[in-house]
Amino acid sequence: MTNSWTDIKNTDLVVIMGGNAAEAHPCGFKWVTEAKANRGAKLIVVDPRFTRSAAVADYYAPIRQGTDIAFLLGVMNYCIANNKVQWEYVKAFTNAPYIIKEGFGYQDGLFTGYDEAKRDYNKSTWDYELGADGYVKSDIDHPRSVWNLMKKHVSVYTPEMVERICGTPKDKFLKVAEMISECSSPTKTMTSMYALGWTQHSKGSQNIRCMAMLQLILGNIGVRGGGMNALRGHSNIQGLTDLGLMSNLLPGYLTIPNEKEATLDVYMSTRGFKPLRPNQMSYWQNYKKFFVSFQKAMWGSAATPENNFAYDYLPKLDVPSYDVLRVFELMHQGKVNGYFCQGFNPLLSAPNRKKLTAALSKLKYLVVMDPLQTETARFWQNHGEYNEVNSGSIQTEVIELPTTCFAEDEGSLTNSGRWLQWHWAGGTPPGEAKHDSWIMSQIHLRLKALYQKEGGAFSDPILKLDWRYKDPGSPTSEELAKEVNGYATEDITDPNDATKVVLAKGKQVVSFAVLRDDGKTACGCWIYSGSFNEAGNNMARRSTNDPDSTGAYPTWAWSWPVNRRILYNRASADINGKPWDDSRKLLWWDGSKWTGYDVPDILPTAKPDVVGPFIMNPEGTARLFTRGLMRDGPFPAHYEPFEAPVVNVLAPKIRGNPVARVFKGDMEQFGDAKEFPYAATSYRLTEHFHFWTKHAHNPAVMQPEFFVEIGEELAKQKGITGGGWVRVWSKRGSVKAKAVVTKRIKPLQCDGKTVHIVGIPLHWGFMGETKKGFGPNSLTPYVGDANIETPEYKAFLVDIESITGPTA
Amino acid sequence: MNMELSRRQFMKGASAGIAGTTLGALGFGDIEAAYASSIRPWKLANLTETRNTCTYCSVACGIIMYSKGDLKKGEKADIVHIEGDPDHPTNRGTLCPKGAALLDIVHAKTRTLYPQIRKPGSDKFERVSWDVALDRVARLMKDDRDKNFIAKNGDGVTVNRWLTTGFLAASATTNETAWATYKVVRSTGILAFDNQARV
Amino acid sequence: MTTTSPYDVQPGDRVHRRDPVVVDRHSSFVRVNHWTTVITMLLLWASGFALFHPSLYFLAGLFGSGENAREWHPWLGLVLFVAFYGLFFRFWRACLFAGEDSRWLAGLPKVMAGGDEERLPEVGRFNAGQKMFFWIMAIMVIIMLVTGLAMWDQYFYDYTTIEQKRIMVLIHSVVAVLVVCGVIVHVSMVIWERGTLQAMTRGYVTGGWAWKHHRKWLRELVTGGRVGP
Amino acid sequence: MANFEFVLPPAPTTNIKVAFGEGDLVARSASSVPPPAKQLTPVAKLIDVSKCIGCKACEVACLEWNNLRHPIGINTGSYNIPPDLDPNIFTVMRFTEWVNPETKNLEWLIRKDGCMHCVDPGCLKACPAPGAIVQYSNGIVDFDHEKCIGCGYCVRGCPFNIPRISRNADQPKAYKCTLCSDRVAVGQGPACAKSCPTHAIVFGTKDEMKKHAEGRIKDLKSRGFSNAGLYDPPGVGGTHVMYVLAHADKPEIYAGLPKDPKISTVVEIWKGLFKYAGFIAIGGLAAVSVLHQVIAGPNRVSRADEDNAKRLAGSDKK
Repeated sequence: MTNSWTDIKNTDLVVIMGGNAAEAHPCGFKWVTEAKANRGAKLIVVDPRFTRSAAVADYYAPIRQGTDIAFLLGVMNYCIANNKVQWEYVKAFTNAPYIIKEGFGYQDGLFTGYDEAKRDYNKSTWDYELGADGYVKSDIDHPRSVWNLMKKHVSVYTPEMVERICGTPKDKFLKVAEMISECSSPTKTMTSMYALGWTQHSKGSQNIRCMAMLQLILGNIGVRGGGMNALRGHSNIQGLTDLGLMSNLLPGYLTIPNEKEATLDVYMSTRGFKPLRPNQMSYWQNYKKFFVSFQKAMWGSAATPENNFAYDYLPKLDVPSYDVLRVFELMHQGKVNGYFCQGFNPLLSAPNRKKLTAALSKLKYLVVMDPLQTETARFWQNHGEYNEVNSGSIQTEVIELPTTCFAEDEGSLTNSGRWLQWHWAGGTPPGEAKHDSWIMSQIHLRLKALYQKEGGAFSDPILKLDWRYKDPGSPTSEELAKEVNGYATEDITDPNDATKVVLAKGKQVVSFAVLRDDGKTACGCWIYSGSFNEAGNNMARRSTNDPDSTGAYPTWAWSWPVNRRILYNRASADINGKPWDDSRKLLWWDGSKWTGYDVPDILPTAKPDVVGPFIMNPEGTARLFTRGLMRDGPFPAHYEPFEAPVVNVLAPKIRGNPVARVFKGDMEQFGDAKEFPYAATSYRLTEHFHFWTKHAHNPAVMQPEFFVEIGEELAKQKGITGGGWVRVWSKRGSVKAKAVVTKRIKPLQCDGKTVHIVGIPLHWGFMGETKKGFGPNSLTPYVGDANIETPEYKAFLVDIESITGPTA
Repeated sequence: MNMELSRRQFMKGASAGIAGTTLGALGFGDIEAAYASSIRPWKLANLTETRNTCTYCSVACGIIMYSKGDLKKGEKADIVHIEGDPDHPTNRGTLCPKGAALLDIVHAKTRTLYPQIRKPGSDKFERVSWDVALDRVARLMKDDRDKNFIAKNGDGVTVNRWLTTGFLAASATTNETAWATYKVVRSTGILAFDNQARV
Repeated sequence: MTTTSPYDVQPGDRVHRRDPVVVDRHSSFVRVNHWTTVITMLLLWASGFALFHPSLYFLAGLFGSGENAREWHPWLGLVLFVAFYGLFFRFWRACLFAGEDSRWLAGLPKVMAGGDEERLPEVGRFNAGQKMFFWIMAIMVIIMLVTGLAMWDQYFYDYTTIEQKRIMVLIHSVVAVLVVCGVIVHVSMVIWERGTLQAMTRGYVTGGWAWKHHRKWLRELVTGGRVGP
Repeated sequence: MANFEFVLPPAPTTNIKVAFGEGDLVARSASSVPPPAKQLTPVAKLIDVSKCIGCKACEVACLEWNNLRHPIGINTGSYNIPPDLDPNIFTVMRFTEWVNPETKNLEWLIRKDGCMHCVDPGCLKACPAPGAIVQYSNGIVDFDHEKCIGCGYCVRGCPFNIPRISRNADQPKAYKCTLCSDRVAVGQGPACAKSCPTHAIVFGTKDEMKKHAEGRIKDLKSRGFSNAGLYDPPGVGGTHVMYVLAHADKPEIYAGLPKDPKISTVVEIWKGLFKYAGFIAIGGLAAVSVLHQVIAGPNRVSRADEDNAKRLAGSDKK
């Protein structure tokens, strides 16, 4: 989220699209109801299903899953055509005026440079035209300005085209577009609340970008009540991502080197981020400080200038990422021997269950750390039709380690709004359950002992890992949190007076502003720097003070970066530093510095008309055109899901996202609309949380049994009755479920074809208190988003029939 | 941070005034009357309160856990009730159906209690000690790493990666656990490292 | 001795030529049956009326508690039903109306007011009043059973709607009151007609009692040869 | 936090002060109580159906607070799970898919069902067990399970079909929402109101709640719901659980919320008129019988009758 949950109360219009906040995040959704009740805000829900969010919406419009880009580009087209643009914002704070290289183009659904064999683009033309001074040329009226290219790009998405692609009736689309366009006024703002309804597509990243672009032309980024608000799923998935627990990341969104970057110098050469416009901050210029401090936190005194701060200790990537889809693909090929699942149940949460079971069966060992008895830890156990396996033929050794749960553990979690909140342990762990940090330490120490005793493959990174905790077998949360914040590894002196120590060795750094690239500071995660400094554990702050009731709560817990509550907050004021909306002031220029309710996103003394608000970009502005940063295009374009009920009307030859990665064998496992006529989607229900709450009694009482939802029309056609049993199958698998027949799902008319929708919630498995059941991952295709490989769970094809119930 | 402090902060906060007026308006004076026989005795009397955060979604609602026994005093603590934390700016004491049932996951019948190993081809888990389990994990890791570690790629570039073992990290552990996990996993050269952000 | 007997003569009915004449009227089985019915009915009243009006709630004390009263009441009701219908199947033929019954009824008020019973026609084993009591009770017991079952939530909750339950409970209490009224009449007649009670206690009546109140029945016994020493 | 009027305070664990009790009763089933020395401020729970997202948090919070263990059921083709109130669940969401005939729009009506805490409680009127159902001067209607005899009369008395009898228990008892009397007694709000994520359920004094409802109704009217209104039915003297309905003109579309609820005439006759009529009938008849015995004198068998009998039986010839 660019803003926070509590900031939503400041909005005038909430658009829930690609998510279902009322069901998945009820307590966050309260701020929508507050905005409605106290500001007269309106709520729009655009969804294939009439959800519980829609139940309290002012306006609901149906849409076919996987066509959000067409819808949103249609809205942009409407705004541009009707001059509903926050021009001052667009001209000052976005790259709209910049000129793009000659040769860039878009035709037949493809951008310049497509290589069909590689399923990839040569992106050399997707960039700015630079002037002789090395800066980007800027002229909004130029035919190749970002604005003019964008205007042309979106012009095809007329209301008629939107109806044809999305199935949204034209009048409903126009009503939504009109309501949204009103927020181009500087004194009206809109917030976008989205979640996996946008990410779980083969073009998930572009779905989100598309709304971000719309928000930029409406001037809604960086303002109170605006923003792009990703409703993260899990309690600390934001934290784990921030801390870089991903294949290609280091903490704080630094990146793992690839194998072409053999040395630190080469690695740094592509991460210098020289400003592209005059006077811009281009904050990533500090990259090396963060990187070196990270290396010091990892390997302490073993990371020295002489060994390039242990650069070689880091593994180097040979592919863009070893994401979960690639790893299961490799496992399926027999190329993975060992796998750890820490609080993760991939047997139910990764796509194509059949393939997953086959893959896990090829492992030599599987280690599962979890507070609950997961299906993954029991993938080898026969549970009848719910897990039909032959245990005897599975040679995987499985080790299940009991862990504590939240109630028994202390530490911080990062919420969707980037707040790091500390919590305390209140219960004794059951049985012999242990903290995850204890388990990880034990594994490390035992592995280290084996290497010390026996030697072995390159053991330095293990032997020299900085593990100086009071009890190395069990580091405390405080010790770890202090390490993440960062500290001085040596006395740091005043650059003007070498005798004056400004930060003594061992002291906590105040924030990332003092991190250094010479090895004198260590910091686990630079964006978390400031969370636990010499002022104490800021994450444990509990003051409910909220000056002028802005919803910022600046002294409740701690927000990254540097306790900033709204990202890009400088954009809340115009080019002269005057707030766009006096009733919703956030920051303003008082003549000499920035002041207001939040920590400014730029140097407090950076002049408003000189330094742009988007300091992480070398341009200092936000990007309507992303240059080469996204694999599937600098602008979003409509692509159908890989399994779509209709062909792509704009580019009939293209199936799915043309650059999404498809592994050998998986393409053949995609079904087509002839064989599988119904458009399925998967989702959560408010009564459950993924595959956890089926272990908890009361949630199991509230939704006891796996079901699928269909509309009355399809039910009638197929002779299906509510409460009866159905079989749903795709090219990859088949499930049995109870049927819920509802008015809330209606068939859509897309390109002259009636599209029926089948809704498949995801909470059932074969462990826990609920009735045994299946999940949508028995059906879903093995393909991910072109940029970040999030599996396409939200749009796929199935067939359905009525059956008699299971005999059991 | 202890409870007393946070309670004082709450009382200073703006919400205290509101809560106070509501209470006052309900006409509850300070008289101490006997319970009526229809009314159940107060079930949270003399329990220990601990502040925590809901483990589910990323709204991160504040919760108060009520336990018999105080962990901080070194006692065994049994959580008997969980309720929203009214001080919390986001949830204001409210909880969703999952959060309201947090107690049921803490005491789920299907919690893992002991380390277990399932041998190849077996149809059951066998309980083992932590030492046996952890030594086994370390041994399996080392054998696989020593056998499959790639120090240099085909071009002779130092790559120091281990691709035959992967690690899927949690989504509800603390940042501190995540950091400890990061250190341990990366130090081995594992690249097949991912979390729940995608699904 | 006889091959056929009149519709109202019971197998054990017998005239004994003693002084005074003794007539066997109710067998020991019938008497046990009757008193079972009486006792269950009293218990039903105690438990039922405890719930009928707060001023009678103390009656629940007989059962130990209100819960017990509530729990026993339907079971007692079943016992009463069985007991009463034991009597019913024994006497229903004897209680079929006969030709003289209407004349008997017509003459009854004057007799009640102290008139001479000789003016009434001779009646068989039961007079018209007894017969009416019998049939009314038979119907009311059925009504009590049906409405009672509808109130027996443990087993029959799902078979009625709330509105039906409300009507059922009203009917149950109205009929209960009618039953009580019927029994009051029944008992007061027994007391008024001296010599009647012993039919249910000792099982026999005097010949004079039979002569006076059920002369036709007495004649049937004699002519039917049901006479002994 | 100014806009959050009804945040409920943290639940205390020490220094617990009980604010009301036996002395605050205004009605007691099958018995009478002395008028209370003071009048507590009437409380109310306001359920704003237009804000409800049907998440069932209130159901779960209720189960947790009251330590109820409801069995795990099945899906019968809707979101109405558990399908009905029962002794193990005091509140349920009732989902109705309703197509507004005027706008042709689908509206998903979700109503939290449970005890309304009537000012004139039918359950209390029907209850035969002294003190099993009580009403406090703050409006709470509560069941005392020590005194409840499980007869189910409250089920018949309630115009909203709320109380349920635990049929399979050793000792059947009637159960329903207590308005969390134990929580209200120590200055807390009900568990459901505390949990409600959108504050669709709020709790306070009845006056506060009515005022709050006015604001909500104004907001709804501004959004085109011209028939929005408060449900506080006068037929039962008003209720201490009220609804804000977008279509207050037709409450029955909300899963059969009664339009003009009042204690059933049948129940009124049963518990009113007939109580007297019954006594009069029985008492009157008994009196008449006694009078008859006295006036008419006993009907005795005479010597002549015995002789006649002897003659008839032939024993005189012996």
